[in-house]
Amino acid sequence: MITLRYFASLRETLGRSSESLDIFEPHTILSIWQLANPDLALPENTLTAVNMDYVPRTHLVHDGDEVAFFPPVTGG
Amino acid sequence: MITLRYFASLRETLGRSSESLDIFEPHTILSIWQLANPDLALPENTLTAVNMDYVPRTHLVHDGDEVAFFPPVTGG
Amino acid sequence: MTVKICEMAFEPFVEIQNFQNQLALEGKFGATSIFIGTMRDFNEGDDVKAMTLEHYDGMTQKQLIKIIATAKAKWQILECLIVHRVGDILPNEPIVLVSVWSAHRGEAFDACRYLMEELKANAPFWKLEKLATNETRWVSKI
Amino acid sequence: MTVKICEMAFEPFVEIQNFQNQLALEGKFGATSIFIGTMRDFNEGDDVKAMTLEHYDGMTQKQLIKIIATAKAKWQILECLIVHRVGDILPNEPIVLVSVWSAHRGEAFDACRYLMEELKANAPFWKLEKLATNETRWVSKI
Repeated sequence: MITLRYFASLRETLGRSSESLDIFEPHTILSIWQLANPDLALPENTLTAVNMDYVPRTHLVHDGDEVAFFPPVTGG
Repeated sequence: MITLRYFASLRETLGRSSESLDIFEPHTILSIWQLANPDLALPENTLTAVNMDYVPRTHLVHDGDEVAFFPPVTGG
Repeated sequence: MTVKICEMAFEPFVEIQNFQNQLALEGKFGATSIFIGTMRDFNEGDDVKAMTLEHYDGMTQKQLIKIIATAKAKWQILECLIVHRVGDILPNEPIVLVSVWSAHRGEAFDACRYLMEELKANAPFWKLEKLATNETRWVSKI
Repeated sequence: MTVKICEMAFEPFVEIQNFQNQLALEGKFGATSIFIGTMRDFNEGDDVKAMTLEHYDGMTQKQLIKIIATAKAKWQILECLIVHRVGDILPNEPIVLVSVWSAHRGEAFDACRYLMEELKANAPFWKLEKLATNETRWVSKI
């Protein structure tokens, strides 16, 4: 099982902040998005993290990972 | 009459912090130094100010001016 | 090297003073460079009356610690403190504090600026502004 | 825009907080960049136990005001405060404080650093160090 998390405007767009997904083999970040959100293309400027580190969309996600999707950050 | 002021290590070398000098025509800074300190060449790295603004050694000093000589500054 | 995430308003000068008091670096630091970001009551031409700062708890801390480690590898830093506010914020309240202690000023200045720029680029915070008109909008990257 | 020369030890964070409290800039500043220079107990490989800071009273203030005017012409600064200590100083005591308030961080950072570098280059202060050996020496320009 992997955990998906969504933040800020993306969380609002999707109407949820987290969910779980069972995967039976490694998937890329992009493939995980498509499994979880089949009706919405991953927005171009979305940042992606696995286990709280930034990763590219081609990164392979394994069982147990926490995968996060969020818009550009605006702290400080 | 002009006022001469000396600071920091230059003040210590000369053994005085200020003095007065009567001048009857404009003199350059360098000429003022030579009038006041005939036995000592103006040290190369000395900074010079007239009325609390930095000026070059060729600057003309007039009656009533305050002329200062000091080593490189080390504040902050 | 300390990272704090605050859900309530904080007093930046009290934070710095308290942190400095327990450092045991008396006589060792010659330079302290500090940046404080404060909420304005205007942004991009509009009046703003409040803001909510969302963050990715856990990733925020992990990214800030990583940024500090990179700064320590680049400059001789004795200590640093980062405090960042989250939750509901009003104009004139501090949002972020970055403070760096070092022996010499060049390193303190450079490291403080680096930490602040990296924080803005990489730490997962998002600002939701509430305008004077009561509309809300997510701040977008400048 | 305030310049203060202090003959007694000062508390930098109290100075900044008090100055900021009377600014009437609530909601207008988004960025504060601060530098504090503190006396170390070592310099150029030697232990230092005290220092005397001499200055050219009057010219100091005139030069600092001139430096601030130049910074104001270069960057959009809302306010700035410069405090500099003179007289007898002990390790761990603050020597100089420069603080700049502006709407945006780039200007605050740039102006604060500029003020500090110009102060070091042009303000007529001289440091006389007293070493652990009781020798005294004038600090020379690095």
